[in-house]
This record gives sequence, structure tokens and C-alpha cells, in this order.
Amino acid sequence: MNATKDYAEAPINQQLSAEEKISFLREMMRIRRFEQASLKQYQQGKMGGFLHLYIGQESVAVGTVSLAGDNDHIITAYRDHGHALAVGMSMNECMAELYGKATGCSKGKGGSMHFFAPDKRYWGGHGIVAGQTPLGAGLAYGLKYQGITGSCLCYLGDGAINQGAYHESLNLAALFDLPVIYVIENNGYSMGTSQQRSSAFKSCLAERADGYNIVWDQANGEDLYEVRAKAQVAIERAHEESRPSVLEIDTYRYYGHSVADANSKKYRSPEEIDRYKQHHDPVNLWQQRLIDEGVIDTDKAKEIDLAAKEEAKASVQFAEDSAFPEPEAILEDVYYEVDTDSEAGQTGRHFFND
Amino acid sequence: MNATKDYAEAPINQQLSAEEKISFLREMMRIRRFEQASLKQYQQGKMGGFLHLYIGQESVAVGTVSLAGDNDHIITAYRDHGHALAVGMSMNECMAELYGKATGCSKGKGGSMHFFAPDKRYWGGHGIVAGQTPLGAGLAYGLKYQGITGSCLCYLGDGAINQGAYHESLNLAALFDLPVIYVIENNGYSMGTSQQRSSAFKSCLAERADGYNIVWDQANGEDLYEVRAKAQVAIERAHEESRPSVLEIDTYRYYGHSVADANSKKYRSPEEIDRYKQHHDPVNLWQQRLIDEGVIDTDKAKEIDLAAKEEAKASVQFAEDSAFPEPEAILEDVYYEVDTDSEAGQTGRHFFND
Amino acid sequence: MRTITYRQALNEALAEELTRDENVVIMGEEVAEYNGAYKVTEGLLDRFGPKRVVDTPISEAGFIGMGIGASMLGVRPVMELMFWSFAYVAFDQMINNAGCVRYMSGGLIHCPIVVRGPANGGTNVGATHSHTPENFIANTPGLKVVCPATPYDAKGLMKTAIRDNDPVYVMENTLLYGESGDVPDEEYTIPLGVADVKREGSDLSIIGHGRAVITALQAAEVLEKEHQLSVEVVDLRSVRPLDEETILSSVRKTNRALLVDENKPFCAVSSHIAAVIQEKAFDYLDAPIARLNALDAPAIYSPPLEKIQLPNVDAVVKKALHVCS
Amino acid sequence: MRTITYRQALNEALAEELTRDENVVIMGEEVAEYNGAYKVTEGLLDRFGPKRVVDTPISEAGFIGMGIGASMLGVRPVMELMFWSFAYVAFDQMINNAGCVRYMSGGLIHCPIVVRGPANGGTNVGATHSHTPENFIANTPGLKVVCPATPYDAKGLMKTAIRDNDPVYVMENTLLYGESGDVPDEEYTIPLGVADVKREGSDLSIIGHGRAVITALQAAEVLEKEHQLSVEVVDLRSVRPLDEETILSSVRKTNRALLVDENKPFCAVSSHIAAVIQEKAFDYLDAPIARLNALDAPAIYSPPLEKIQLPNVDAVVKKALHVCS
Ligand SMILES: Cc1ncc(C[n+]2csc(CCOP(=O)(O)OP(=O)(O)O)c2C)c(N)n1
Ligand SMILES: Cc1ncc(C[n+]2csc(CCOP(=O)(O)OP(=O)(O)O)c2C)c(N)n1
Ligand SMILES: [Mg+2]
Ligand SMILES: [Mg+2]
Repeated sequence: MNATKDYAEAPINQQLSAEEKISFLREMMRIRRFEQASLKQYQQGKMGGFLHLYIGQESVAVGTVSLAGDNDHIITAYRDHGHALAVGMSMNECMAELYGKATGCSKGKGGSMHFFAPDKRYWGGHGIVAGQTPLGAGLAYGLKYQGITGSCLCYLGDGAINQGAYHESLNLAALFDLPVIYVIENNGYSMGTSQQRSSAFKSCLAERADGYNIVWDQANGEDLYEVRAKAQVAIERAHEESRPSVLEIDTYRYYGHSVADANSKKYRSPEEIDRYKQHHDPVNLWQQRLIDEGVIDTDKAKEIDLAAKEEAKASVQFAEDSAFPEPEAILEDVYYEVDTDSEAGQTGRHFFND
Repeated sequence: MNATKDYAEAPINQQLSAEEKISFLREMMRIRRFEQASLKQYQQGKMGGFLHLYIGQESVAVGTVSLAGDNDHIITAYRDHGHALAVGMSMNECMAELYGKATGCSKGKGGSMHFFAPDKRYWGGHGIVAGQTPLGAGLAYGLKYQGITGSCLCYLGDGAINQGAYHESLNLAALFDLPVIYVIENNGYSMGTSQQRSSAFKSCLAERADGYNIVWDQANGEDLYEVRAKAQVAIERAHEESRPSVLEIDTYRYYGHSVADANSKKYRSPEEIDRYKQHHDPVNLWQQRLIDEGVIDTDKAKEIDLAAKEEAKASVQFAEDSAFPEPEAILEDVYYEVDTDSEAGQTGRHFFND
Repeated sequence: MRTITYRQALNEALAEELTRDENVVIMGEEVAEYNGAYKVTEGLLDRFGPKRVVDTPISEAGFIGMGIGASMLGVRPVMELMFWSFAYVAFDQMINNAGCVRYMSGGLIHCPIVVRGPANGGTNVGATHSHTPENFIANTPGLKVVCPATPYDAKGLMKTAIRDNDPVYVMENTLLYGESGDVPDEEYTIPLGVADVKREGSDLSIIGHGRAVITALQAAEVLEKEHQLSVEVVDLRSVRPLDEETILSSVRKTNRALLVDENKPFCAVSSHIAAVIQEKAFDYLDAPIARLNALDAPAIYSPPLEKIQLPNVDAVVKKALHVCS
Repeated sequence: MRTITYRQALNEALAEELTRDENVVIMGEEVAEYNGAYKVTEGLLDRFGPKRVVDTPISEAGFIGMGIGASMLGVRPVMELMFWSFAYVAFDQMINNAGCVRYMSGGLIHCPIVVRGPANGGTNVGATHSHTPENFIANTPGLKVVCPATPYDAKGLMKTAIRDNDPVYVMENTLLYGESGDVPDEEYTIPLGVADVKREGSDLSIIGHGRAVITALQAAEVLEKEHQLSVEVVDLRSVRPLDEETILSSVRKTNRALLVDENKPFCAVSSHIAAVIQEKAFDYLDAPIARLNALDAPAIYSPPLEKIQLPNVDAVVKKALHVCS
């Protein structure tokens, strides 16, 4: 990494309009405000299960997804709210999903870890660590099979790289020349375990790609320009050479692993968290950058933030007002053939209570 | 690899007595004759299942196991006859196992893929590709836990490196400083698939170890001196630093993947096989080396070979003469507590036919 | 009608579906250049080329997961597991991704994938290679599982499995690959969820799936000839979806049931069928439902012993006589 | 006697066995520095140090396989799965290596390993995190599986599991971790394979394991108070080995059985118990054995819906009344 390089000068960033730059700020603020609102509701017992907040990492999803064209697909792990909003899912459907309401993106069946929007080329939201990595290779395989020039951005955490499925995926991606980009969102911890305690590595985690002859790179996640510049190289490699990449992006999460994580302040110091917030916050840094560039002023930034906050608030109301699924819904969406009432779906017994 | 280096000069080889050098020839010849005998019997329908022959690879098991001291443990995959004989198992118990006889090393319960001799620190014989690799880390873990200076030699094939379990094992071995040596027996093929078609790699397969900060090396398997020299470095690393290694040994198998493998002549040319037999055969090369060194003469070599052949023949007779297990044996060796008739073994129902 | 082997029947099913739908792709270890470890995919690479018939590395979790991912985009992968036993290294992908993604997405996604290969004991390949996980799969809502016993069923069920829009796991049997049977000249499919009465009878219903059905049919012959018993043999064919009606009407007719099952006995398919019968045909039963499963130990290698470990004709006859006594 | 939580009971069992046998080592993700995702291992690192309580990376196949390997040398690893659902990425190691190596070696090896963690639905963590694979494990000869329902059982069974010389898989329940119960001051163990009649009764036997037992006990109260039914509740505690005698003698007394089971219904533990009862207590049954399982779909997230998906008191009462009608 070249700390002094200004990635604003990368062609992909040079060509950005002011409106686009502002939209990135808006997207990041929306993620942050959405999650803050969800946290508040979670703490009031409005949701069950886990809530893995993305706050602190917004630049990764927004920066990378901003490059995704019509044939670039997205898949990630359980820390999936950021990617969901970045691909254009509405706060309403996301908040309602957290509430377990029928109006949720997954009809209340998936919850926080399982947001999906195939119409936006967003394939989830997956709860098993690294379980999404072969699926990511598969999406790339599918594109290639269908003769489409595209790619799959497949996100995983720094802890996830130690699952066998990831390695099998790397070998397959390299061997079959798949246009998949594994984005390691390295926030330094897997739950309470620091990167050093979970992973053996030489210079960095992405370097394991070397053994598969896959090109890899690292990016500083606090700089949206850098994230975009480096991701663009990988996407181009996918589009033009149909070759995989691994991109490790250094980032940080402000909250615990999930909200229920009572230990969040134990395995890392409050100072560490504060330092990041103060000096490395990707939203603040981007905002400042746009102010410095004269693209926005403080008022405009506040206005955007306020709009995000309002939108989040409205989504809470939407979720509150929505109904839970009917009990019958429990047995729906299990089998396509049953749901579509096809002949196959009507033949033989599919469900076995009584 | 330095093709011109003479590994006879390595200290570990310099210190060899003539008798030791001869014993390596004897061990390799024993493996070859044992397997030739087993092949003959297999073709006459005396055995079931698979028979994965090790012929062509003898130097790997004999060379590496020759270095194993009292606290160095061995575990391998299903192509396990060579390692079994190298650790000192008798031809009788091995042949009887192939026959499925009660006198077999596993009482006829394991078959060709599942030879075991814990008393000789030989932990099998495992049928699931790469399934033994975490076990190998575990044996090393156990030694370390018990404060014993030792190591585990864990063998796997060139195809096996693409299983996730192997990668998880590498990370664990590196992270926990385990004295395990992964020996990749690269015979160029996994079944009918050449190394190039199954694995993405940069310079070689062992190089993937780099990503875990594990030291790796390559050895030419046709030269027993080289195998020993390089394995010795890894064993020392295990003993002295409690650090893992990956050692890739280039070798070749003469027969099909298993005897039932009808395609063996299709995915590689007869010329390729012949070339290896003529110019790279580890047994012939070692024999010639010993003749060149004046350690043996041709007569002595023939005598050793003949003895191996006789021993193999006798083992066939032993297996023929042995009885099959009694039907009751089917339900034995499932639970330790039941077998030992302990109170735990007598409490509750353990088996569920009728 | 022609007489072809179970292996050929499967091969024809694959070839026909490859021809019919360009989204169908065959993947697995050694399926292409090697023609398949058990030659089920023989000739397909030559006929359909390397885009449609693809060799994979030994990475079941990776390549099955990859197939699932591709299926979400409309590709229809037919994945070979060289042995179904190897599913255990890919179990998470097969259960959690293929089995749950539709549900967790509220029905936005479906996975038209087939995973197929042999799942059986009896070939002396030892415990790790002889698993029969149809009960595990049938336990999992979201998945379907079929176990054909004859060439006719193998072809018809495989074609249906490939056209089905849910994940269908097809469990074949290496001991049946070489068995022959009648198969129509013209194209046909067999719906999932329809059992087949392979032999009619009035004294006893023997119910099973996969090779156990063949064993049951042979035993039925013996029981008729040597013991004057009229035995009905019901082949489940598809374990999930399950054809309960055919099972129950057979038992309501014969009033006695013997379940023959190569699954290990605890929580076996036969455990479940017994639970269903006792619940829904309780008053029709003249005797407890009997079960004959594999002997409850890991699969033994020793060839003569493994024969005893699996349900065989003698054991079925003995058990049937007991049920009818 | 003291009143402690299920979590504390487990923690005590681990601490006592760590003290008793230096070969016992606790391993898993977040078990040491973080004190366990569900705090079952709280304080153990402080008390026993980093050799005995070990954090692992997220590599279940790797570290469980590593534990199995170490156990062959006499180490006694007690491995935590943060959720039993994650067993599916380690399934091959757990079934083939832990479950088969003794057999395949003709009894030369044994694996004194424990794998423990929560296996339950009901906490709104979605389909991939809510699996209950006790039926898969019980199907596998060579493995043992226990599912404690109370603090007393949790402690006693865990200690026995650790001392057992075969692989024992202990399935706990996150919904029970905070539940309290009486536990003796003095040391005790509970043998595997002994069911517990948690409540005596004469009209109906309700049989279950894990949290279903707690639900059954609550339902039994209602049935007694509101419907004058005397219900016996049998807690299997250990699924394999299984205490068939206690099950059968209860049913022979009450003549009616209801099996409550958080397993999905097809090939569930309750399927098997039904098969056993109908076979061995056929003549004692006044009605078909009824089963109440989780509703047959992947676990739903939506909190109020997941409550309905699992067997609950209302559903048990309703079903019990039906069986007794
Ligand atoms: C196979 C598996 N093992 C364990 C878990 C539990 N778990 C969920 S997230 C997590 C930590 C993952 O850390 P990382 O990959 O760094 O992602 P991050 O949470 O930091 O985004 C763990 C251990 C799981 N979901 N799946
Ligand atoms: C998980 C798993 N997948 C597939 C197989 C089938 N299989 C057995 S050996 C083998 C090839 C292995 O090749 P390699 O690792 O190079 O070892 P070699 O046979 O050359 O010694 C395959 C595919 C298996 N036993 N286990
Ligand atoms: Mg992380
Ligand atoms: Mg090989």
C-alpha cells in the first residue's frame, strides 16, 4: 500500500460527478442512520436473534457496490444491512425484516442475517461463516456459463478466511477462471478474537490467494476513493480476463460483534474504538473530503444526514405498522413446486406434521 | 530444487551404516512384492472393495518413516500399504486385512484403506480425501499437550490439497505451533485428473503453505537420500521449534488409481509410465546407488528381493488359511465401553436391530 | 421396450436432459474425461463438450456450493458425488444453502439443482464409503430425495429430478448399476412422490426403497413358493415427497407390514414409515410393524460379513414369517 | 442442594472435570478469552489457564478433527460448537473420524471426545442456526448423544460424557441456559442410557428429550388441573444409548403415548420412539402413538411465528386430549 497516493486521481474517481460523490455520502449516512435506528428498536425488544451492525464499515459496501453494473452480483455474510441498502433495497423492507414482519424483504423469515433482493442482484445475507463463498463462485460460474460479462462481489470477514469452503472456492475460481472478487472486510476481529489470534499469515490475509495464483490487493477502507480504485481493478479483471481477485479492505466495526455481544469493550480498548471514530471514520472522512473539494458544505451534509435519519425513523414506523406473517406462512416458501401449486407440488406428501 | 546437489552428503545420510542403507532397499522391495502379491490375489477375486497400490512411490514412505523416532507418529490416506509396512507392520496382518480375515490388522473390518497400528504410532489409513489432515494436526497437538518432543508425519495426495480440511489444518498448525509435517505425495494425478486440471498453483502445490507462514520445500521422490535429507529438516523443525512444515515430494504411481481403475492407460500415456519405470524408479535407483557405493552387489540385491517375494507369498498363504470374523464380530468394536463390558457399556441400549 | 442397465438408464436420462435444456450442466469429480468413476456419465463429454460436462477438483463443499450458486441464476447443475458418503464434507452447503435459501429469502430464490451418486453399502469399501443418508435428507424440509431401484425408475425419476425446481438429491446404488430392466423406447418421466406397487399380494406388505426393494421382491418369491404367502411389495421410490396413500392402502389390505431398509436402524426411513403406519392404519394392523435394517454398526469391510450386515433374502424371509406367524 | 442455572451446572461440570483429569481440555471458538458465546465456559480460562482452555479459529472441521486426533493419544478434548448447527461444516470429521475409526481399526483406537453446544430453535436466529441434529447422530453407530433438560441432568450427564471413552455429543439448549434447578452440593454423575420419569402419571405417557420435556411438564400441569388427566412425563436424557425399558414400562402402564419432539418430523427421534413402542408394546396401546414435532419447515425468524413452529404447551395439551379421547 502506498499511503501517500491520492486515489482521487484514479480514472474511476476522476470521472465522478458531484452528484455521484454526494450520493456515496448519502448511502453511507443512510446505512449508519438505519442501523442506529435498528439498534434502538432492538434494545427495546422489538426484534429477536442477532443484530450485527455494519457501522464503521460503510465505505466498503458503498464504495464497492458503487462500481457494480447491471451484471455485477453481490453476496455477503450475516453482517448484511450495509450491502442491502447499498444495492438499493429500501429501509422499509429491511426494517420490517428485522421486526419479523410480513412486509420484510424476506417476509420475516430470514431476519437480520438473511436479507435478499435477487432483483437487485443481491443474493444475501448468509449466516454460516464463509458458507457464501462457494455460492459467490457459483454466481460467477452462472454468469460465465450464460455468456454474460459480469462479476460477483463476494464479501467475507477476516475470521471467515479460515473456513475450508473459502479455500475450495479460491481454487475453483482460479481453475475455472471465474469472474469473482472476494472482498475480505478486515475489521480486525472475529467476534472477540483478533486477527492475530485467528489467522496465520505472512504479510496479510489476502496473500493466501498467491498460492492459487490469484491476484490480490489491500485497500484502506477509510478512504472511499481507494476502495473504489482498487475494487475497480478487480472488477475489470473479472470483466476483461474472467479472472478472480482477492481484495482485503482494512476497516473497523464500532459496535460489538452483534448487539448481544456484552464483551465488546473487553477484547479491545475503548481507546482503540475512539481512535478509529475520531481519525478513521469513513463517513466523516468522506464528508470532509467533499467539503474540501467544494462539492458540499456543512449544511448540505447535515441536510443529507437529517434526511437519512428521517427515512430511518419512517422505516421504524413502517415496521411497527406492518403485520406479522400469518401462521400458515410457516409452511410456505419451502418448496418452489408447492408454492407455485404445480403438479409436482401437488404430488406426494411434502410436509409431515400429522 | 537443486538438481545437481548430492543429498548423500547430507549429515543425516552420511551417518547411515551399510546395514541401514540395505534395510531401506529391503523395505522398498517388501512393499513392492507385497503389493504385487496382493494385486494377483485381488485379480483372482480374493478381496473386495478397492486396492490402491503404492508401487512407484516406495521411497516416500520408506525414506520419511526411516527418520521417525519413538515419538514421531504417522498418519496417511487410503493408499496406505507402503506406510504400514514401513512402520513395521507384518505382511501377514496386512494381507489378512485385505482378505477381510479376523487375523487382519483391523480384524477384517477396515480393508485396504484402513490399516492401523497404534502400537507402532501408525494411525491409519483414511478413506475420505484429506480427512486425515486435521487428525494429523491433532496427533501433533496431543504430543505437544503431553509435553513430548515429537512430530506427526501426515501424508496426503496432490488431489487432497483442494479439500478445505487441509487448509484449516494448515492454519491451526501454524497458529498453534504444532509439530506436524504435511507430506504431499505428488504423483501427478488424482484418479484420472492431472495436477494441472485439479489445482491452481504458482510454482508448486506446497507453496500454498506460504500464506500461512509455514515453511515448505520440495523433494524429488526418486532419490531416497533427498527425501530423507529434506524430511529431516522438517522433523527437526518440529522437534526443535515445534513448527509445522509442508514437504511436497514428486513421485509416481505405476498402476491405476485403484486396481478397479480401468482408465489407467487413458489419462496418461504408456510412454509416460514406461519412462518413469525406466529412468525414475526409486527402488532400482536406490539399488543401483548401493551397488555404485559398493554397499551391495547384484546378488545381494536379488537375495533381498527374493526374500521379500517369499515373505509376500507366505503372507498370502497366511491370509488364505485365516478365518473370516464370526458374524458376532459385526457388532463388536463399535463402542469402547461396550467392548470392555464396563458399567457404561451395559447401561441403556446401544444397538437397535429389533 | 428395451432391456438396459440401471447405469445406462441414468446415462440416457442425463443425455436427454442435456439435449432438452441447455441450462443443464453435469459436474463432479471424474465425470468428464474419465467418464465417471462408475461410468454413469460415459460418453457425455464426447457428445456435449466441456461446457456441459465438467470435471471438478476434490472439493465437494466448494463445487456443490458453486453449483447451488449457479442454480440461483437459472443454471441447472446435476452434480455427481462419487459416493454419497462424501456429502459429509459438503453437508453445510447441501443442507443450509440448498435447503434453506428459499425459505430464508421468503421465496425469492429457488435452487433447481440435482445432486446424485451412489449411496449404499455392500461393496466392501468400508464404513466411510458406505453411508446411506436418505433419512438425513428426508428430515430436512426444503430438500427432496429419491432412491430408484430399477432401470425404469432410475431413468424416469432422474429426468423428473432434473426438471424439478427444488433441490432433488438422487441416491443410486453401485450394486444396481449393472442390473438390467425394461425401459420404454419413448420418452417418459416418473413423478416424485408416487410409490410403486412392484408386486401385488394380500398377506403382507413389504415396504422399502432402493436395493431393499429388489431384495424384498426376491424374498417375496421365496415366501410364495416355499411358504404360500402372498406378499405385496411397495417401492417408495421417492422418500420425500412421500406417497403415504399407497403405503397405507397396502397395509389396510394386508394388515401386516414389514419394512426393509438398508439404513441403520435408529431414526431410519423405516422408523418413520412405522410411525406413519401405526398412526394412520392402527386399527388395521394384526401385528406390530416389523423392521429389518442394516445391522447396527459401521459398514464392515470383510466381504462375507458385509453380506450379512445388510438385509438379505434369508433375513427378509425369516422376518416375514415371524410377522405372519 | 443449591439452585443454580443450567449454564452454571454445565460450567461446574467442566470445571470439576478439568480439575479431576489433566487430560481434559476445553476448545472452541471464543471459549477462553471471551468466556464463551453463551458463557458456559465463563471463568475457566482464568482458573485453568490457556493450556486447558483454548480459543480456536472459525474452522470447525479443522479443530474438531484436531480434537479427534488428539483424543486418539489420550487427550480428552471437550469441544464447543458455538451452535450445533455449525456441525455441518465438520460433519465428516464428526461422523467418519470420530464415529468410525474405532470400528475400522478393529478396536485398536478409541476417541474419548465430547462435542457440546446448543442445538435448538426458538431464539429467532433463523434456519441455518436452529438445527437439532440429535437424530442424525443417534443414527450413527459409534456415537452417543445426550440432550439434558434440567440443570441437574446437564451437570451429571456432562461429567459422565467427559469420562466416557467413546465420542459423546452433548446437545444443550440456549433457551435453557438461564433456567434454574436444584443441584446437589456433592459430586454426582448420571449414567448415559438411563431415562428419567420426571413426573408420574397413569393416563398418558408423554415422552421427549431436551426442552420438549420442560414443555411437556408444563402441559402435564394444565392437563391435570383443567382436564383431570394424570400424565407421566418421561425424559429420555440420553438418546443413544437409549433406555427403552423405561419408555416401554411407562407405556405399558398408561397405554397411551404422546411423543413431543423439537426435531423436524421426518425421521425424527420421535419417529424412532414410535417405531419402538408399536413394536414392543403393541398390545398395550389403546390408541395410536401421537407425535408432536416442530412444524415441518426451516426455522422461521419471525419471533411470534417461531413460537408456534415449536411444540408449545397449548399444542401439547391439544394433542394429549386428542390421544386420550
Ligand atoms: C461455521 C460457523 N462457525 C461459527 C459461526 C459463529 N460466528 C458468526 S460470526 C463469527 C465471527 C466472524 O468474524 P469475521 O469473519 O471476521 O466477520 P465479522 O463478524 O467481523 O464481520 C462467528 C464465529 C458461524 N456463524 N458459522
Ligand atoms: C472427500 C472425498 N472425495 C472423493 C473421494 C474419492 N477419491 C478417492 S482417492 C481420490 C483421488 C485422490 O488423489 P490424490 O490426493 O492425488 O491421491 P492419490 O490417489 O494420487 O494417492 C478420489 C477422488 C474421497 N475418497 N473422498
Ligand atoms: Mg471480522
Ligand atoms: Mg495423486
